[in-house]
Amino acid sequence: MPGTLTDIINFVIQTALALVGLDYARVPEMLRIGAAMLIACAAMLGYVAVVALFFGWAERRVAGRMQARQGPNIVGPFGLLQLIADAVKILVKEDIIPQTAHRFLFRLAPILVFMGAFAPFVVLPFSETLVVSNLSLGVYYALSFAALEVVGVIMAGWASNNKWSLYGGMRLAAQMMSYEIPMGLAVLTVAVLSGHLNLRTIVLDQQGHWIFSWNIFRGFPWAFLGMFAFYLAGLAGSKRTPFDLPEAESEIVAGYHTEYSGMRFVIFYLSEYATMYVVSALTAVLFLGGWHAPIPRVLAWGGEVHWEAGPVLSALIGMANMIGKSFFLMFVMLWFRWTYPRVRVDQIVYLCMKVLVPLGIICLIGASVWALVL
Amino acid sequence: MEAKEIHEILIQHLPGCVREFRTTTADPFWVVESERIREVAAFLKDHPALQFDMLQAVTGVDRGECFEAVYHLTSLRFGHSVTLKAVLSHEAPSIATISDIYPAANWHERETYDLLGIVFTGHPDLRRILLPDDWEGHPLRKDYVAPESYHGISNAPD
Amino acid sequence: MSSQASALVRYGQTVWRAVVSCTLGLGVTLKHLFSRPVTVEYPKALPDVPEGWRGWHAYETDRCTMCRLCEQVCPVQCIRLEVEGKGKERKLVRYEIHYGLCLFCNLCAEVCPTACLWMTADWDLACYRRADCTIRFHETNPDEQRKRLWPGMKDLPARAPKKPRETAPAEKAQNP
Amino acid sequence: MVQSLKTDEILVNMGPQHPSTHGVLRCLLKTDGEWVREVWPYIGYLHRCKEKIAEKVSYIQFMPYTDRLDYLASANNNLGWAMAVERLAAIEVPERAVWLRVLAAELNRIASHLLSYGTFGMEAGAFTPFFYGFRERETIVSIFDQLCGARLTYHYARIGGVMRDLSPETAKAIRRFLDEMDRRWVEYNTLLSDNEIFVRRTANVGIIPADLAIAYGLTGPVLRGSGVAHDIRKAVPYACYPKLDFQVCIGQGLKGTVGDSWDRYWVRMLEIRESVKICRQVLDGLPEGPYQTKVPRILKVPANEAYVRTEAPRGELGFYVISDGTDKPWRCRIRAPSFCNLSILNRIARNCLVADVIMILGSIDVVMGEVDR
Repeated sequence: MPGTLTDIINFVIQTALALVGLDYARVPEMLRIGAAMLIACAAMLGYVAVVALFFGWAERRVAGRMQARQGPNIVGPFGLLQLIADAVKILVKEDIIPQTAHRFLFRLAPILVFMGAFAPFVVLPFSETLVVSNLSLGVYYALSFAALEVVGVIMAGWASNNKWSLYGGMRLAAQMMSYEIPMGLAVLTVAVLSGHLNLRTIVLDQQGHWIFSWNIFRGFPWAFLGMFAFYLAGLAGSKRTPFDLPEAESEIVAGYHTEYSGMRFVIFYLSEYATMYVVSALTAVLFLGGWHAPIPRVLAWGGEVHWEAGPVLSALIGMANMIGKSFFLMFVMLWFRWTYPRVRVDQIVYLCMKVLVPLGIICLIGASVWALVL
Repeated sequence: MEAKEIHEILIQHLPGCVREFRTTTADPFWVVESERIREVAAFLKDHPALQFDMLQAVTGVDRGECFEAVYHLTSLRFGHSVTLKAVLSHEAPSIATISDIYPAANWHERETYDLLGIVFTGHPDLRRILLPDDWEGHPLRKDYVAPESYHGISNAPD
Repeated sequence: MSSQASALVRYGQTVWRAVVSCTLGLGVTLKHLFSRPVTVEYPKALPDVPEGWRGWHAYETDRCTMCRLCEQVCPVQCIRLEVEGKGKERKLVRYEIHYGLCLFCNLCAEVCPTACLWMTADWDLACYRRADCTIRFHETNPDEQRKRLWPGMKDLPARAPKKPRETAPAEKAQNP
Repeated sequence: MVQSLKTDEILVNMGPQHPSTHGVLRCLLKTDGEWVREVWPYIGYLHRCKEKIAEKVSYIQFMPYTDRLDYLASANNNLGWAMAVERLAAIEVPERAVWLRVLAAELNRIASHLLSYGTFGMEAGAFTPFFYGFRERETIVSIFDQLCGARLTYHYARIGGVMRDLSPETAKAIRRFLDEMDRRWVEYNTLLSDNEIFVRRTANVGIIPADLAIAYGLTGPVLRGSGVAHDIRKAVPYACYPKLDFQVCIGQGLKGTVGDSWDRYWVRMLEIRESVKICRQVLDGLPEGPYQTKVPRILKVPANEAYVRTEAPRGELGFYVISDGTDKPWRCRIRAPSFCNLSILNRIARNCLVADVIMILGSIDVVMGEVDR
């Protein structure tokens, strides 16, 4: 049974090569894995771009409707091509680097930020089989790469040589570092419940009866509360309202990307949506049963049907479930953004240290006891 | 309280302060000795029957031969108001500040200085407020002539 | 101890209030998500401009007595009027309004004794060049000049019918 | 190691181009990290010499200029100027015109407060209230369309009356709007006023004690937010306000301390309701009769002087006009409420966070057109 996306790609390459009469097995293994990984990553990159484009559109559309206005609706059906038009526009924009900026770091920062946002996609499972790399420490990997984003943002804030940018960078540093604690605690709640750090295994564990086998109900109420802690912390980590202090446009103009324009700005923009997706997908994987459908037996043979039974169909259904859950959670993020005001810089730390961390600890203890007893 | 009663209190407690009390205009006003404006202001603010606690505006008027500094005071408690005027010379208009008695006067005095060139002695921060620091002249004076250009920007109408 | 307990209660109340108020707020935006937008899709749909809008002027040369009241009353001197000849021979050679300066205050229309100048419901006044802002009413076709100002616009909204204002304010006003 | 780190206060320019300085206001902040130690407002970027213009144009011609003082409350400015000139020239205004002016002023007050609601929400980081506020404001603006033919610079009041009579359709539109406003008002509060995040951002921020507010000459919702029930409409009744029943709303410290940003905000919200009430009463009690009185085309005002106070949405709008017998004022001083209200910024926005400065500025609700004149 092929385990991961790379295996599938390998399989596809092998078949393709066999058709033209080449033996794939004679290619060195490192090269084989490398090629497969590269292709998988390219696919993921494409996916990130599509998600960002789609949500760039959805954000404006949802915002428009929530604010009693239209939103983009001219370019393409329902304005769906608006983002493409915007992308074209932004690609031909002048790329400005301020004269007093640190040119090297200024250029490097968006790349680092995007790396931090993109890296977790490697371990995000879409279905039982569709995952780029099935790391046994998947959660740990995903969380730790978020730290890279902090470095990039501080770099962007400092290298811009703009006081507002510096504020943005510093705010983000404080915010993201403090929110990794409740995030980690919430993840631990799940880890204790399922006993794994491998995202695929965590999802497989949630297989079963309707939604009640999902983690949020399995360790009720601990994982349930843990999910809120995780989601809120993730919201803060992805700099979304009400935690969008680093780019609070009413206070510090645009925060760390005040000075960025053109393509470099797009990279920040992409990474924001990428991070949002990562947080949503992780929430879905950890708490909401990953690729399992909420109604089992009828439609949800997604995860439960074996590879041999219907590999393509099962993968597709699993993927639909997974993407549906993630997109719903992302929609909630948009919903929050267009509803709430922004919290203040001291309140964000208050919320983290005095609300989410205790909550996380309680959840962790509760889940541990729960896991021991049962 | 009626203007007349206020006037009586004023001349009773601060003899020689009021140069003129005019009631023929729509709003009556007092012309006070410009050297004693601080005394009058402090008295009006603190007198228990008057309690003029709010300064609404400090205005400068260019009368041609002289300048006038006009103070509008009101009492939130009693609801009465007064208008004080101080006559200043046209050559070197200057009057003591009341911005320590009424903090509200701070910006008003700066504006009056900015637009009319009345100097408020003792003002903590007497700079231009509306016009740029390097602006020449005081536009609200009647003999003011607008400059042709400012820093190379033409001032001519379209 | 009791102060700590009350602090804890206050903390709990705050968290609860936050959760409740934030949830209620979500309801408001969700309701709007499924309700109709109120905006108009300009330029596909044009705004509904009521009669009596203070837009571009309309001017009837024939009825003008060249009294220059409009020129005098204009706060920004955006109306330029030139008359040649004297007495019965007077002839209007120039009547211009500079819309770059115009305040659209309606004073000129109100003061006009023959009601030959009034403001119409035309609202699209943007133009590219400053020279275009001046409409020369003495020329044969001021409407053409206006249309030049908005080249991208295909169909201008229907111009208000050319008619004198119902009554001049001076006539309408009655002494109490 | 912490001691060896070099720390320094930095000076940051907030403005003149900044998303939340309400126009072209420049604030120089002295910050210590996120803490703001000192704020110096610099004004004058929008200075258009209104007072000088007033001396150059006639009384009638200055009316459209007053539209552009507080451009969010043109009708209130018109009212103030018309009253000042009428007082100087002793012109009797028909009763209907007085009521119509009040109607326009109160509608404009609602519009102005709605905009303030929206921008204040926006400064707190919530975008949606801005659009909701603008949606209702748009209705008012459309009503003004019908009433006087303009959407921003109304120039509705004329010396000796108003420009146009109220048509029955417009009256109906106003009533419809007032009913809708009652419904929306509740929604606004659910969305913003009661939101705990918003409350936390504004309560106990930028507290102005009552005595300080009076000393700095603050007026309007800023003064009333500090718990001082002072409203020119009640204190020095003018126009038809004595005949109307409404309340002076004051800040009570419901969410924090009396005089904090939330109180100022809340006073505005309550005033929207009071203004709705006033508008209804005006529509019900609108007297019949002419809406204009005949005023000479060249209005020569005898030598006189008057200081006329009106309650604009941002506070006491005073016109101190000195006439000299010609058709142009000798001197016109405009006591702009925002100008006075802004002068306290340096005093209250100390030792708070950068985000608080924004909220304080928003709660003072300045309009730069009026500050700079």
